[in-house]
Amino acid sequence: MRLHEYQAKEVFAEAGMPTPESALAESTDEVLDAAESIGYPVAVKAQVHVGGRGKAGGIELAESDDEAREAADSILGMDLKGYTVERVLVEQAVDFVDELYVGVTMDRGAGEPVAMVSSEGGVDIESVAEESPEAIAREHVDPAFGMHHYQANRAVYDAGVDREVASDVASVLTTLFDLWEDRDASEAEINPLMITGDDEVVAADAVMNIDDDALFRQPDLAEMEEAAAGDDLEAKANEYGFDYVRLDGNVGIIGNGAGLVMTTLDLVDYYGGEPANFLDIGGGAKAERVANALDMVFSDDNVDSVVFNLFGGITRGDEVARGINSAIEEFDELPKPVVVRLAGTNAEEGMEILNADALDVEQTLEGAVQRAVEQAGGAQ
Amino acid sequence: MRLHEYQAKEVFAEAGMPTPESALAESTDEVLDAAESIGYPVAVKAQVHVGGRGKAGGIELAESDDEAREAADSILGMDLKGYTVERVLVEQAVDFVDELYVGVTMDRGAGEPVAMVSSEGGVDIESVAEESPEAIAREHVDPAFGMHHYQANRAVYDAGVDREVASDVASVLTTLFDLWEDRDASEAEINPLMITGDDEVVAADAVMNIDDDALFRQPDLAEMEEAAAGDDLEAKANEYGFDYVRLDGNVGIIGNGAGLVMTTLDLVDYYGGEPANFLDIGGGAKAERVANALDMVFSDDNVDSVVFNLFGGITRGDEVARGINSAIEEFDELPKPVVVRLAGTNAEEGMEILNADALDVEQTLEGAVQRAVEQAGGAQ
Amino acid sequence: MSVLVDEDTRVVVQGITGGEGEFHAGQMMEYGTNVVAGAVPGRGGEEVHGVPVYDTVAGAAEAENADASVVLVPPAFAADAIFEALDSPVDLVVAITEGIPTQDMSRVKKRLGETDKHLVGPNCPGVITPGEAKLGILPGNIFSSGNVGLVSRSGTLTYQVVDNLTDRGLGQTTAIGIGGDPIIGTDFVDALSLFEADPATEAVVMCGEIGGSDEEEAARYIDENMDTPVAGFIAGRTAPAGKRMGHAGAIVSGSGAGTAESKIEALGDAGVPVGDTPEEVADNVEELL
Amino acid sequence: MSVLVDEDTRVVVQGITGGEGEFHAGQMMEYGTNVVAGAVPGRGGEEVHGVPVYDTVAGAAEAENADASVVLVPPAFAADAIFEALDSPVDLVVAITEGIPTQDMSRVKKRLGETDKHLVGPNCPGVITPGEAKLGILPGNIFSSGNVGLVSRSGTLTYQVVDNLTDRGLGQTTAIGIGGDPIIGTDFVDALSLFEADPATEAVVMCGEIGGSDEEEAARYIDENMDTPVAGFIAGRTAPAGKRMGHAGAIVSGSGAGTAESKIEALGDAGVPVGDTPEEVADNVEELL
Repeated sequence: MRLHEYQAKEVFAEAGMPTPESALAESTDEVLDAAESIGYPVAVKAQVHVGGRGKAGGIELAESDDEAREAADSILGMDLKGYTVERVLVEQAVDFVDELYVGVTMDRGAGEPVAMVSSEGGVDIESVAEESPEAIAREHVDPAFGMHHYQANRAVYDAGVDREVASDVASVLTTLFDLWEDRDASEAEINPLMITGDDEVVAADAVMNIDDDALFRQPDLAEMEEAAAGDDLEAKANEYGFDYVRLDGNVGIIGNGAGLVMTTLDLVDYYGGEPANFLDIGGGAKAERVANALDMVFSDDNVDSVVFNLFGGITRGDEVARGINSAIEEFDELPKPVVVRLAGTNAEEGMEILNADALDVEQTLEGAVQRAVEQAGGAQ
Repeated sequence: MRLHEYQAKEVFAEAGMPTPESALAESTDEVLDAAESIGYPVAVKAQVHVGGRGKAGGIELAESDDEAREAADSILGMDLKGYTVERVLVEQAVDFVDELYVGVTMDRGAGEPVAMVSSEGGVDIESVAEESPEAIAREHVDPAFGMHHYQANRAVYDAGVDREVASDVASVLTTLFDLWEDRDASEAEINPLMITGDDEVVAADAVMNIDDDALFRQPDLAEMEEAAAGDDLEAKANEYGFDYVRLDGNVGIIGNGAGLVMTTLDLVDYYGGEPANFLDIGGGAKAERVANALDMVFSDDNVDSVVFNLFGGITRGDEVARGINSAIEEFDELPKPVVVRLAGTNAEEGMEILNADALDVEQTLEGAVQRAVEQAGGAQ
Repeated sequence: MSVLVDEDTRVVVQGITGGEGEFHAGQMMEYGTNVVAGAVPGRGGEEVHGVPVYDTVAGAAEAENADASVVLVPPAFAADAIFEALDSPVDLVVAITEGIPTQDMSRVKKRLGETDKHLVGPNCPGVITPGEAKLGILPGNIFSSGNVGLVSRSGTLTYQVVDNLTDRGLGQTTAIGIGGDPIIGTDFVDALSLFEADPATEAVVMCGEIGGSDEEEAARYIDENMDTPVAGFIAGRTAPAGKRMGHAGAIVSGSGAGTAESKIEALGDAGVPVGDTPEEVADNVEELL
Repeated sequence: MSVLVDEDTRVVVQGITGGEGEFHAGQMMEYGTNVVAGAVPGRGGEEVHGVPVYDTVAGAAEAENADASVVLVPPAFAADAIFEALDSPVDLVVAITEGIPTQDMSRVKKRLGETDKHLVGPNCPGVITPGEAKLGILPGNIFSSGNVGLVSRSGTLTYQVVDNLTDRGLGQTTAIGIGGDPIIGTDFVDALSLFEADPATEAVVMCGEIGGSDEEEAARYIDENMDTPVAGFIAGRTAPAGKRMGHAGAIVSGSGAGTAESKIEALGDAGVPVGDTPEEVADNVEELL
């Protein structure tokens, strides 16, 4: 779960991180009020989960009421890479002389967190990592000990941060690491961390991604997610408890188990079709879950056909088949053609009892995918 | 630094540990007020750093105003193993069906903390440890990870704690460990942890010893120490910054370095004398520190002679001698005979310039100790 | 022959009194697995499916001489359960639980490195040696005994591939589901080295997926250290960057690390044929044998 | 020959810009120690006594090819400084600082166990190989080169015993002050095993004191593993229970553990003569040689 900038900054500020004065606004009037109370110049920043907001016109600087009104009018309601901007953060504009990058993430390969500092802040850190990896100082952190103070210092000195602000930047990194750990983040970063003319250090942006699996112990952050629900279909998937990812194609895909669903997507592509989504309904195959999954995929206007690929493991194939039959009974008529393939335990028994009037039943995974691609208009 | 029971219970209660309702009282009236507000029966408990308070008459149960007055009158002002009782804790008397022991301490040998639970609470745990060590369940804790939840559970089940209260006792142990860690304790224990008839768990006593070397980061606990300053001479040593321990003998001992001072004590004993104290003045030998040390030892009425044993290391012996000379100039006449022996760097030069009119100067450690024992009245 | 588990493995089921725990303990026993005890704090002294429950894993393992545990406890308590198992006499811990916070697993991984034990999972279907024992939730009936080792990050994909193998009479020595999380105990290299050392395993199927660089490291390991031939499969060729595909670990990073292409190429370079479909994987195994 | 340090040891002084650090760095250099750098965060680029200061220990050790560090920083920062040294190329860390919180040292000890490095101290005078190098605050002039190894928990008591030895012409291979804290890096057994392996050390003096059970373990080690003869001394025979005698570690517990009697008896049983006075220790060494 990714926090919005304004949410991450709230979390940062609570932890004592130096952040610019700011206020959230949902209308032009609110923007003007906020700007007045903060004092010009201010930055007006779109709060949407989109990278490169600045380049896309989602961030504007305002030095007066007129400019603030103009910025508010242009940003609020704008479409930013498919997301409608409903809120902006109005923030004190920081007068900086230098921009740094500080971040903490989980290094999967090492199985432990890594804290990073770079004196090349304010630009895309992934390009820096590719083009001049030596410009990023890294400290791997032992997860049992947490980050030692010397590690924060060492990262800062190794990154060549100016001596005058080194100790403040080390403090920021320590606070960021502690936040990362306390808040179960998968990623936390400040880019840029601005250095002002009088050697103040200010977190001008704030990124925090929270481990979804840890939200149960971060109730206040979990609440932020509800407040920020995005796409309709994704919200629905969340409600149903499905792992769901929307894609651009027209073959809807339902299956059980992440690897098998991914494989089904890959096969749709392999046979010339275009997958419309990833939808994992998980274990078992209760009629209600099957119906919910069908409902989701049918709600996607792009979908022209559906392939339903289930591997019965502990659950027997005949039980799965009965679940599917009773789920499709809830529809008078299926709005889109559905191809079903059952495998695993008692798969043959299951396929025999499937409601072949309402469904296309196929014997093999490859056959089912090919049939669904055909139903969706054939290979592209 | 050892906290008083009432102080430890404050710290416990802040951490959410179940403690009985209680109030501190310094007079009989305060005891009666406290008892009334808590409700009878109450326990009236002397707040002094003495083991076995109960047996020595420092704890009494009161079921009425009369009994409370009687308890207050007998305990307040009493002498408990050399300490005058100035405060009592008036505490709700807990009606218990079982008494457990829980504790956390540092296992020096292992270099890591150990958490302990025993179903044999309410008695001297060190006798339990000697007589039936298997009655104490121990969990060594990795200091990098802290105590895992399973360890608290395992200790509780291994100790044979009743199933009904096991999970609450595990919580108490977890809280105690966290306190031990957060508060830089060297030792934290609850003995007894009382189990009431309706399976409530209550910390009826509370022991916390804080690592003196960590008091700098426990400012609130450090303040408690000042409030509870004990013996006059020990308070003075604290003020002067000396490591000082008062003993029963009549040969005062001043030296530099713990091992060498201990050895001087041992030699006093070896040559038939009785050491009056341990006093380590630490590194260097500035005149002021020497004068303070002499002042301390002279203030002890038991002292009949003093041996001053200094090993000049980096500091040269002649400098040390000058420090001693200028310190004794502050006294018109030394109130008790002082034997000095200097060793180490430039020791001979130093001994030559020592003020031999005011002091006994000896060439060897053994000689100096023997002379001081003689001055104090000879071997006993 | 087999790796990790066989008919002599003595198993403690952690969480045996829970719904999942009880059901799968029964399934394991039905398959012939030597389940000797359960471990659930506060439930010591009870019995489930006729085996005794203990309050602690150490207590269970000591009393019943167990050497493996299966973790079937909810995600909030699962890391602690793994720590407990690692601090008991068992040598193998199979963690089935899905949804353990990644930071918890980071700490578990550190502790694991301080021991000589094996952890399989979490978020995995378990380990099975067909005809001897299964530790986990795999459907035993689709497996058959033979000379192919299998290691996979995914559950149902494993079943699919096994189904294809079994259809052609290609039985398995042992199948290891290593799990779909970003931080896991046994990784591909660990599992491959076990198969390489097992004389009964004459070919290995390795099913990877997008995310991380375990497959790339496996490719290097295969190239440098393995004589046993390996057939590969990689799921997630069509996954967009930045989206988690069901498994917490199945994600191509925003910067493009962890793609299927990279893994397929690395395996190809190591001489591992990578099938485009599960059928093709079975074809490749037939050729390698 | 010697143990731990010699004329080739290349030393970083942590805290070299502080009062103590600067003074003792100078003293070490005057003694002939090869001090090659200092390390103080924020002071990189400066010079002290003509050697360069770096911001980090790793930076100093890499640039100057150092293999040892001496920690002379205040107690609140000392554990972190030791962690830093253990995470740098140096192999030996000598921590002089007194007053490090015990819980900090517990964590340091855990980390130390994860490395192959030596930590001497904290709360110790350091290590000296007479005529070659001293790492710490020992007064170099009282030592003399010879064939007696010395290991001690106490500073000035060490000097006293060395004085007695040197007086009789009994020089030292290396003297190690292991420190008076409850949790230390190198303990008696570690130091004794170094001396046992050193062909130049023909006898060892071991000065223990009350508190803990290190001396008892050393006695067991001597009995079972040492050919080199050992002479002992134990300070604190007259210390009352429950009182800390200067050193944080010098305390007989309320229950009577850690007494001088117990240690003297254990050493005696291991064939180690324990002197009643420092003079007697020197007598015993003369006899053992």
